[in-house]
Amino acid sequence: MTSAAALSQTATAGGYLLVLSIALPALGILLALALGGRHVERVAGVFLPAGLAIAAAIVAETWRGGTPLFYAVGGWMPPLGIALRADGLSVVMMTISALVICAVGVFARADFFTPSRSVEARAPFVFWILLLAIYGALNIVFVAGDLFTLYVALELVSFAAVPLVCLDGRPETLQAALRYLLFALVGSVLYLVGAVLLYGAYGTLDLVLLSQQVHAERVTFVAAALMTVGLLAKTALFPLHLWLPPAHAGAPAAGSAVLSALVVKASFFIIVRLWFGVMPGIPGFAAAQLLAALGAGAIVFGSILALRQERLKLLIAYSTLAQIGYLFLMFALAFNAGTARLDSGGALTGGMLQAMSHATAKAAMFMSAGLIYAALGHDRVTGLAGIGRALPLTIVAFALSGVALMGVPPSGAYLAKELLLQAAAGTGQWWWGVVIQMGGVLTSSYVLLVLCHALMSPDAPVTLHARVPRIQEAAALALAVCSLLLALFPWERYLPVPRGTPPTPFDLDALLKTIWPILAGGVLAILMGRWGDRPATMSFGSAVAAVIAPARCAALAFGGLIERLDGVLRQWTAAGLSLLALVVIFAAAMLAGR
Amino acid sequence: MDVATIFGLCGSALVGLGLYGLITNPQPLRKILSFNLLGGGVFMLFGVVARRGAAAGLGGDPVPQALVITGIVVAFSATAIAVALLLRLYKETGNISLSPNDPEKADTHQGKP
Amino acid sequence: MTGAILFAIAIAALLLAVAVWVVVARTAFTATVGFIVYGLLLALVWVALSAVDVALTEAAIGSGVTGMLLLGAAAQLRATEANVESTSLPLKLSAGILCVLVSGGLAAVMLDPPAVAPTLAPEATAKLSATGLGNPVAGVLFAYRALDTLLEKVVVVLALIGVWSLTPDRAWGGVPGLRLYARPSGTLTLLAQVLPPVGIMLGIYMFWTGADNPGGAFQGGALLAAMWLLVMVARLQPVPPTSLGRLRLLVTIGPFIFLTIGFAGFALAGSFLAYPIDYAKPLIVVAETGLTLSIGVTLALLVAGPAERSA
Amino acid sequence: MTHVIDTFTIVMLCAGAFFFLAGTVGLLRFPDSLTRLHALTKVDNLGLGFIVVGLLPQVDGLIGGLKLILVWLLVQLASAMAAQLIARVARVERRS
Amino acid sequence: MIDVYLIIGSFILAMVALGLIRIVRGPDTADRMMAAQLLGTGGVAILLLFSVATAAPSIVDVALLLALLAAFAAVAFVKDVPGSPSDISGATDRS
Repeated sequence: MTSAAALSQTATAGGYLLVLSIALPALGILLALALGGRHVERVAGVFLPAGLAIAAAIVAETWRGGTPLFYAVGGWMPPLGIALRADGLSVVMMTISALVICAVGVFARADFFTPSRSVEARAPFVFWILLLAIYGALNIVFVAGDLFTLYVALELVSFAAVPLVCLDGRPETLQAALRYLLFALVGSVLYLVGAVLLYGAYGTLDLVLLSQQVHAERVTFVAAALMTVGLLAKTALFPLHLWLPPAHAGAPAAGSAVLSALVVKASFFIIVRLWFGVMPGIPGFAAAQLLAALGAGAIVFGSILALRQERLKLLIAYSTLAQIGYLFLMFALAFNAGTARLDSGGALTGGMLQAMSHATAKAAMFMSAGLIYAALGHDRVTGLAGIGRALPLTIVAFALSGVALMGVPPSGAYLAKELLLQAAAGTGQWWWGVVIQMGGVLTSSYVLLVLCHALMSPDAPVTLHARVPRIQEAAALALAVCSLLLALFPWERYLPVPRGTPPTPFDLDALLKTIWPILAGGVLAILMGRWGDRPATMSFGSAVAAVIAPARCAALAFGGLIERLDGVLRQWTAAGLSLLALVVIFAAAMLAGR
Repeated sequence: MDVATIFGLCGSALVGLGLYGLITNPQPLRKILSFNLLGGGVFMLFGVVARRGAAAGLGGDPVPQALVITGIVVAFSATAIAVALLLRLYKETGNISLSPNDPEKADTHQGKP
Repeated sequence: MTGAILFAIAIAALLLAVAVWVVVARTAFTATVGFIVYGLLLALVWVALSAVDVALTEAAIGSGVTGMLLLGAAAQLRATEANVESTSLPLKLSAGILCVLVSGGLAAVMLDPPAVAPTLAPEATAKLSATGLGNPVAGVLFAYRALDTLLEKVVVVLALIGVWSLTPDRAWGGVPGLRLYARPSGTLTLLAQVLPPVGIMLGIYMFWTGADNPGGAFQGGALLAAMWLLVMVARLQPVPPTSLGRLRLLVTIGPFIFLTIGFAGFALAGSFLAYPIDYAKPLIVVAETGLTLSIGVTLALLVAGPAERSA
Repeated sequence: MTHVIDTFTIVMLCAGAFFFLAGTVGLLRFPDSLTRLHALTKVDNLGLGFIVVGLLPQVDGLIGGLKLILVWLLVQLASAMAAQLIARVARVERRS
Repeated sequence: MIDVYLIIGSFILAMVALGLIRIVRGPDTADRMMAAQLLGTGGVAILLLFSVATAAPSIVDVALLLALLAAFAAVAFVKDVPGSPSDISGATDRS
């Protein structure tokens, strides 16, 4: 975050780039709507790459200057005016989102084009405008320095994301979209209440000014609890995930990619801003532990449910649920018991790296799943046999993104895991270390499950319903590779990386650390995964089968229990009650921490 | 007890009432109505903060007042999308329940890529 | 000031009673009527809180246009009300307790304001001269926090895209399914002929006076939207197809002008969305003119809904 | 002088308030829709009318006064037509 | 004097509140519309009183808007009235 010194001038060099990153997508939306027809794709084709160029320029600018960018819009300084700021967190998130959006744009060109020269078609018209809108809204989330501007940006994200969910207009997706919209609205209203309480207490909405003024008193706790839980509802952290699986699984592939990779990160990013930037001293130990505990719950729940899904897209959606949980572990790990504040240190970097590697890998996964669906006409996990041979590039993209998520070096998830484990050891919170390792095992299990099915030889030759365009496979592959190589980027320029890390990703120690979760994941996949009419034990001898069968029975019973619990939690009323209960508990936890 | 405090309490109560309606009422349209009740309550809290900031010859702090104007427009936009979704859902299915009978069995994957 | 306290208590009590009724009313249609009443009462609350700009917005958008939107929806969904299972009592009870806790927390905070309430009113007034405006709320909306206003316009446009995205594919670009009078009676036709000129004049007045007095583009635009809807509903003007180029131009022109002025600020005043000091007011008025038009058209189209039949 | 004017205002406002009372009682107590409508229109004409007349001497300038009268006229116009619409609905409802 | 305006305003508000019982009780749609009408007129009266009480002429604009919207609401209401009488289309007219 910017220091007070930077507040004395209305803009730093390059500050105008922040304005462009917001204003150009807005201009794109207006032009696309006004011109209509085929021009919509052309406008997107110009403005999305332009966005990538701006992101690159911002990276270059901050690399050179080494200081955050700052811009007071209209020359009005906060608290009266609105400031845009780009620190390391903003820059890396902007860049990743620009990359993902552009890859999705390339991927979607084959699916969303206006066929006729004269007649406008609904899906492409809507899709490209929504993509531009999500892109612009995310940029606002990353650079806005004002609580209310962030609120407007959050609503922009939601209004763009919801129609994407039901773009094909089938009833289930309409229902999923409606649930998503209503729950997201509750979330943003809670956030707004928190914002007005803070303004009433401190007379400013500016993040930096607030960070200098907030102190531990009742109004701050209530505001923090409301805002946090409101944003959690939009992030779909367990147990507030009722809307996510059907919404993310029902959207068209390109839409799912954006929704899972980026949209949930918007509200997550604001939570990070609030907890680390604005009020690091407010939440306290108990609330941080609680947040991480919800994350741990999400990891267990999401992963096991992912293993139990019949359909690939739902499997990936539940995996998103689990990966979101991973992002919240850092809040406990960053807590410094000595100062009773959250430190912006290695744990924060670990969490952000996890967010970025998930963004790239998950987008690639959904794209691959979309291609598989298009080719096969279905996406049943147990019906994937033979697809590995039929669509080798697609499966490679899926496998690489899966491997990246598992935390194999040099993926971003690997570095993230290392940093988080380091923070767990450093703060003596071994239990989160256990959760992190368990998360790795669970991730491996569902990725392996899918890969096993995809690489099996089919009973009958696979017939493909549609040809899969190379360019789409390439887009997915590019993102997967990007996720896999994320650890190699010199992050210390932008994020706080503690000294001594990262360890070289290629030594024997790293290899061992990588191998065992994968093996354990494999066992878990055998025990709990769906195998259709080909039991996983088939290839083993009967002696092994005799051991596995009862274990699988027990594991399946446990899985069934989780599934039933999920069914209850995803009822609207249950989710609403959880939401309110969390508000109360968070407020109580923060108050009790005094 | 001053005017601002009275409306502060009223706004707080409206927030609770709106949340209650949103959570317990099974009909989506009633949820949308409750959301608007809730929004009214939240905006009222803005108004209270503005009123307490009366200074410089103004009856209230203009910043929160301006934020409410923006907020009302945003809330209307949200309502419009929600209503359109609801009506489309009704036209497609003749049913507007928000609880899927069995979401796992439902065909939640896409029809076209 | 006992009168003011009395009035505040009366209206707060009435407002709460109406809100309870909206939550518990038997049919969605009556609940919607209750909601419109709620909106009108809120407008009175805003006046009591000395926020006349907000009162205008609440009356026009919060009650008027939203009311028409929800009434239409309630009428169409009437058939669905019978077969909805209601929430079980224990769940209702726990929801009630949790809501009371949340309300109680908020009330506790509201009862305990800071000794000196922080405010930006002095700063907003002191710098108002640089904008050429006389209404500090307009100053916040179009100068200090112009970025929010610009983004909010994008939100409205995006909401329209969202609503349009729910068009059935065969009807894309067609005519919205706004519910009209089948055979408007003479009274209705007369009303739809007499009221709009008055309303449009009031709308223009509101946007014009908004620079220095309460009012502005939002309120004026919402009034224009209401009048246009009235004329369409009474069949004096056809509902335009959503593919109409002029219509889309009207929707985008306001935000576009605003954005252009924003970019011009780079060159003319050294900052995005800054106004050169001598031309601040004319530029803001130009932007507001466009925005009033665009808001009016967009709000009405949001009420009209997605296209249902081809043009 | 201001004393006289204030007294006039108070009397007029009380008269207006009385018609609001009467209208409400009518709305609640009268037996059928059309008579209730009749009671209501009295509020629109007379209740608001007395209040506007009472307030006229208290506003500054011609414009302010004209605006008050404009408001009253607008309410007259709108309520007359709304009453027509309501009567139509009432007739239809009685028939059905 | 200010208190006089506000007390009379509160009285009118109370009358409107009583009238609103008609909306709850009905029985007919016409009754509900009448109560809404009462609210519109009462609201205008209260606003005018407030305008004079607080010496804020701009509140008269709110009253103007309210008067206009009351008529608008009546039109919207009749359009969607339950029971669809003969001169009112029940759904989108497709002719």
